[in-house]
Amino acid sequence: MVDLSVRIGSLTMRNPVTTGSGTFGFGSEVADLIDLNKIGAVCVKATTTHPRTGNPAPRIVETAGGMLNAIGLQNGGIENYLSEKLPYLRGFDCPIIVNVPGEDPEDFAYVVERLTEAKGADAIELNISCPNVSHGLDYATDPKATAEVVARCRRATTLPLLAKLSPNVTDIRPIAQAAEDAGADGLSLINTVIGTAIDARTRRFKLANVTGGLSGPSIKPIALLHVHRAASAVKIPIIGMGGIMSATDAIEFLLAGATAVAAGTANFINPGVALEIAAGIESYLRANDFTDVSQIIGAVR
Amino acid sequence: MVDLSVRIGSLTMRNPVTTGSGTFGFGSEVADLIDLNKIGAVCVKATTTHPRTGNPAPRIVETAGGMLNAIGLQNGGIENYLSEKLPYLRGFDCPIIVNVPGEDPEDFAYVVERLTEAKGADAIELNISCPNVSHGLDYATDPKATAEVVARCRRATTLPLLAKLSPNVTDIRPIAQAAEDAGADGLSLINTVIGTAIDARTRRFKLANVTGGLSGPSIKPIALLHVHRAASAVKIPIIGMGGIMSATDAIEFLLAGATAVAAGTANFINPGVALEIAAGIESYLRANDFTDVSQIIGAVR
Amino acid sequence: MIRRTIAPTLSNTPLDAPNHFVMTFHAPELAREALPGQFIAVAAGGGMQILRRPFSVYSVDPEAGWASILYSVYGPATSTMAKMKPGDELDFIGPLGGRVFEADPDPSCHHIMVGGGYGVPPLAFLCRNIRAANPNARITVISGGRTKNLLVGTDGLEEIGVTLEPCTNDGSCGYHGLVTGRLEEVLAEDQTAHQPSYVYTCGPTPMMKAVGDLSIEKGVPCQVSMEVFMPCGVGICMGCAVARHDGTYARGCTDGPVFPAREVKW
Amino acid sequence: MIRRTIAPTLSNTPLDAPNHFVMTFHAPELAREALPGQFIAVAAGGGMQILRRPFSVYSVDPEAGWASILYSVYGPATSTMAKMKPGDELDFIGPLGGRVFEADPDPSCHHIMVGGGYGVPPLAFLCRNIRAANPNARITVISGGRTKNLLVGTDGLEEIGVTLEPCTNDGSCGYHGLVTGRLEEVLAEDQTAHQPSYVYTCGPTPMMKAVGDLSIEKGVPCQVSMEVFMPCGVGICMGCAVARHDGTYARGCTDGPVFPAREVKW
Ligand SMILES: Cc1cc2nc3c(=O)[nH]c(=O)nc-3n(C[C@H](O)[C@H](O)[C@H](O)COP(=O)(O)OP(=O)(O)OC[C@H]3O[C@@H](n4cnc5c(N)ncnc54)[C@H](O)[C@@H]3O)c2cc1C
Ligand SMILES: Cc1cc2nc3c(=O)[nH]c(=O)nc-3n(C[C@H](O)[C@H](O)[C@H](O)COP(=O)(O)OP(=O)(O)OC[C@H]3O[C@@H](n4cnc5c(N)ncnc54)[C@H](O)[C@@H]3O)c2cc1C
Ligand SMILES: Cc1cc2nc3c(=O)[nH]c(=O)nc-3n(C[C@H](O)[C@H](O)[C@H](O)COP(=O)(O)O)c2cc1C
Ligand SMILES: Cc1cc2nc3c(=O)[nH]c(=O)nc-3n(C[C@H](O)[C@H](O)[C@H](O)COP(=O)(O)O)c2cc1C
Ligand code: FES
Ligand code: FES
Repeated sequence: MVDLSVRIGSLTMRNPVTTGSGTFGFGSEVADLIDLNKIGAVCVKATTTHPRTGNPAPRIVETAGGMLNAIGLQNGGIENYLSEKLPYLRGFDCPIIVNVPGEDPEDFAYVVERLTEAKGADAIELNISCPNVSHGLDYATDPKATAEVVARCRRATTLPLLAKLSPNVTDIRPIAQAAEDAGADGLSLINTVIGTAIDARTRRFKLANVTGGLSGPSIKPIALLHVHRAASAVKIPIIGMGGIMSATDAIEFLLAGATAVAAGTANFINPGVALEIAAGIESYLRANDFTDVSQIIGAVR
Repeated sequence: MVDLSVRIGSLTMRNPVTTGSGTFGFGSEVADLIDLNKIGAVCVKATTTHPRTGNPAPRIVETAGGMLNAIGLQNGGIENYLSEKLPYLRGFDCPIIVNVPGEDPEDFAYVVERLTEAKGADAIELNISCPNVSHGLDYATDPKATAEVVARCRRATTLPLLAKLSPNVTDIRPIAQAAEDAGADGLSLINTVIGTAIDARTRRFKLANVTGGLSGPSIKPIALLHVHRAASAVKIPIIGMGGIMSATDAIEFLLAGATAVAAGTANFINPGVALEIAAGIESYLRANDFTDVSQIIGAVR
Repeated sequence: MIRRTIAPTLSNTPLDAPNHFVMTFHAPELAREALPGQFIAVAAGGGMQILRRPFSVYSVDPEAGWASILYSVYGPATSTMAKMKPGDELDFIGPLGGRVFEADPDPSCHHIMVGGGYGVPPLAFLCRNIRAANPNARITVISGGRTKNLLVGTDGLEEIGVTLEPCTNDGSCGYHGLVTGRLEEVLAEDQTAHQPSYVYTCGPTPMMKAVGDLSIEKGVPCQVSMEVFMPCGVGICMGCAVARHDGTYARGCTDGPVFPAREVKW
Repeated sequence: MIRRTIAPTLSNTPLDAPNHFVMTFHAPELAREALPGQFIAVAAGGGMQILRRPFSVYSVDPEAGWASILYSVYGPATSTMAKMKPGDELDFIGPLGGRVFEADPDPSCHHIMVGGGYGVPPLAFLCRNIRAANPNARITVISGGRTKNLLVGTDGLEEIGVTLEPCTNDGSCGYHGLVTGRLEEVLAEDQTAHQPSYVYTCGPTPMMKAVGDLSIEKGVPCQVSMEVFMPCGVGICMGCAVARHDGTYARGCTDGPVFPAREVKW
């Protein structure tokens, strides 16, 4: 028997695989294609105080081994989430992580409080690193601002609190530490890498928003290093993500120091990928005579 | 007739295509495969005060749509360059850009002075952004340190001076401005993106150096944005690079605001690529009724 | 139900139109469940491209258990598909699409399909369904192309009593001009004859906009099948934004791909 | 002269050894200029892999203008190559390699080749060159594999008077054991007979290290063809570092691939 379960604060996941926020909708969309009762956790699309329309189209372009997105946090808002999305998801035996962006610490805290009182989440991921809305990035590029948001939300909830960090920084370690010191129970990283694409034929930017966030296999080397560095700087667990397409990729993140992993862009190609990854991790552990996934976490030499 | 020539300070290039330092050796290695008399400029491998042995192997791994390298500036030193490499290259009608890393401003300045007095370069690129040697990155992650190195080297030479910047920063603009203010005639960007790779089977890092620099098509969206941002922040010309494999890629960099471009990793696949890119830019200009490459520089909307 | 299927292909036949193919594959569930306007998301790899690509369901045979798509070769995915041989596996997710072509239930309605290029296949599927439901329904397909041999997707429709109205830019076949030119005439005839009409369109975006605008102008209801880049096809990426007049964005994949023309802000 | 060539392939023949192929292609300059130990860098794409892959020149026919490589299928490049049909184009750069196998000029020398797997082809090339230069040269090929049908690359050598000494881990053919076991015996025989010997080796790195160490121990000169990852093959990337005892790194591609065993710090 192999023990695949991991803990992020007081959240227990039956296996270390969750989904990247914004890449799995609210689960309902893909319930035909994956058994939500078996997934480690579902991390849902960013949910804000008020509904947001998102950015104009085109919002996504494909790049070599990846894609750029500039969705702009389109979502129905917290009340819509609680009334329309949550009841369906609660029909499944899977923990729910809700991704929460915000305009300022109070805005973050408002959604965190609503989620807490409405029992709308089993863990909350503070999205302080979205590159696609103005000021979205500011928090996770500055240790002080990161600490401010995390500390404010820490006062607003007893739910496990994750800070989602940005790779678009000179050094992720001080930011990871600031989040830990301010009371985060874990970190999620990486969010997308900021980039752009230009159409030589039309001489225009390919995204209406000009810039977007790069995700997919092309960013895996960047993500692995950020995870490894953050893991060396903090004691709290990390959900690693960035280009994970297969169990082998996921194992690399666990070895780098992540306690759990998220499949993001991979869901677009294969919405069942989270369970395939979990099964692949299990086979790997078995084949290498490990009994507990914790034995490979941070085990790279 | 289409005018392909561009200027970087007092350096005139017959076409806007050069090579990424460290990806074209000293030209001699590939002279069978490309006519060095036709290239915009040859940018040679990093050259240091003393010979350097470089990092242990493995130094390179392939990644999705790119590669990580941790060469560690292996080179024979400035005197070896001047006596062994320069005479051969001077046999061709092509400007030479020499890439100069350094341990501290005096170390940079020493090589810059030697190059100047020995007429060993037509332009100098200060490599303040190599991710593969200790402290290599520090300069280009800090505007003050960048300014210090550039200012010191400015006093050491009248040759066109380029500062090669790092993408591993929160915001490239203040660093670009610091280089400009300190007297740089141009900027080269981007150097490689820092990352790592792990072998799930052996549970070891794939590079002996643990971290390496990511290059190739996978980083093009990141590079394009840095070039665009830097171009918006400074008036000096930029040599754009990062994932350029084709003329179309190169045109995207010109549109983003680069005055010239460099092919890096692409040389490993096709050492003749610089001339193919130059020819492709010419066809593009012709097909779109432009008469001068300057008409498309920064022309993206 | 949406399924991921690895389907053996049965045939992959080049059409007279250069670089156009019809691929049939064994997919009994899809053949049973797919509706006109629905599509499948195909993983056909090719270089450094990672995302699936949407293709409309062209025809189905629920009894024999096969379905088909008609595609034209542009980039990596369709180039890979063009090389596939019978027996090779097609990896697809489907049927996809939350809102499909809905035939006007009025038995006296004149169903007018306006299609261009690879937009014709889902309309052909719709024609066959309308005919199956109503042997007397009046159906016209106005299909456009630059020249005669670029008209695709209408095979077998005449045989089931569909009126074909080809339009070519160069006059090499049928009406000489754009589909909207011929559509305007047909709508005028219907109006004169007090014949209720309904327009369904799928094709290049500028064509659909023109068809939608014309229909709105003439007061004829119109459904358009939006062609936007669809990174996931299943509603989870929000990348397929279709702008609505109320300032919000719909998902092209699950809120569409078919929209009332009035709803779309082009 | 190094050239980039788009060569039409002439044949791509599977060997008895599973997943091993010999590919011949039309390349008159390569056939004329290539030396044993030299290689070509092949661009065979496949997924998200961008770099070329090195393959040793196996045999050449300067008159007929063709050359060949022998390869085993592991990853994307070799998988793509395995699918190629005669007439398909092979994109390669070559001939590459700055230091090649140099046959000991002593006519009385016993040339001992020690190879494993796809390391045998360049040694076979060397055998043929030595024989062409000296009809009386004594040549032995000790080649290893796990089992009989994994021994590749020695076709036609017996016919030109090369002594073949196959070694298998399972004893299914020839010597039962590792190549070094048999090499030790052969070197001992030569020593007893006062016969000068020279070892040339190419194969898996642990094998080459063992062969190199044994040769050094026995005082027999040995050339090893290093297998390191070669991102460019032409000397411009410094990625193919081979550690030397003096603490410096040589380039595997242009300072090698063949090195005196004494020079290499394994
Ligand atoms: C709902 C839906 C249904 C679709 N159904 C079909 C279908 O049934 N059959 C079909 O063939 N396609 C269909 N498409 C279009 C198809 O999905 C795309 O063309 C797809 O991108 C092709 O993938 P590729 O990798 O071959 O080309 P890509 O690399 O994706 O290149 C396609 C590119 O070509 C551009 N392009 C489009 N038309 C032309 C043109 N005429 N000439 C040059 N470039 C062009 C596109 O903007 C796109 O950027 C459908 C699209 C949608 C959204
Ligand atoms: C100078 C030189 C000459 C060479 N000549 C030849 C030749 O003549 N014929 C030939 O077949 N190859 C040869 N090689 C090796 C060949 O270049 C590599 O195996 C190449 O990487 C294959 O490319 P790929 O994309 O198919 O596999 P890749 O994706 O590159 O995968 C190859 C991987 O498999 C690993 N590997 C190596 N051996 C095994 C094994 N037995 N089982 C599983 N994995 C393994 C390698 O470490 C490498 O990481 C040569 C290498 C060098 C340096
Ligand atoms: C289309 C898209 C939408 C995303 N939306 C969000 C979001 O709403 N909140 C968030 O924190 N991250 C969002 N992300 C980032 C992912 O959760 C993940 O951090 C990133 O994509 C890297 O993982 P990947 O390479 O596996 O996709 C989004 C990513 C994509 C591709
Ligand atoms: C193997 C290798 C060695 C490099 N060596 C240097 C170097 O010595 N000095 C330097 O400034 N940049 C060096 N670079 C960075 C390139 O010049 C270039 O900035 C980078 O690779 C991005 O361009 P590309 O994606 O086209 O390769 C090196 C890159 C590679 C891949
Ligand atoms: S294509 Fe992803 S939501 Fe529509
Ligand atoms: S392979 Fe690039 S220098 Fe040897």
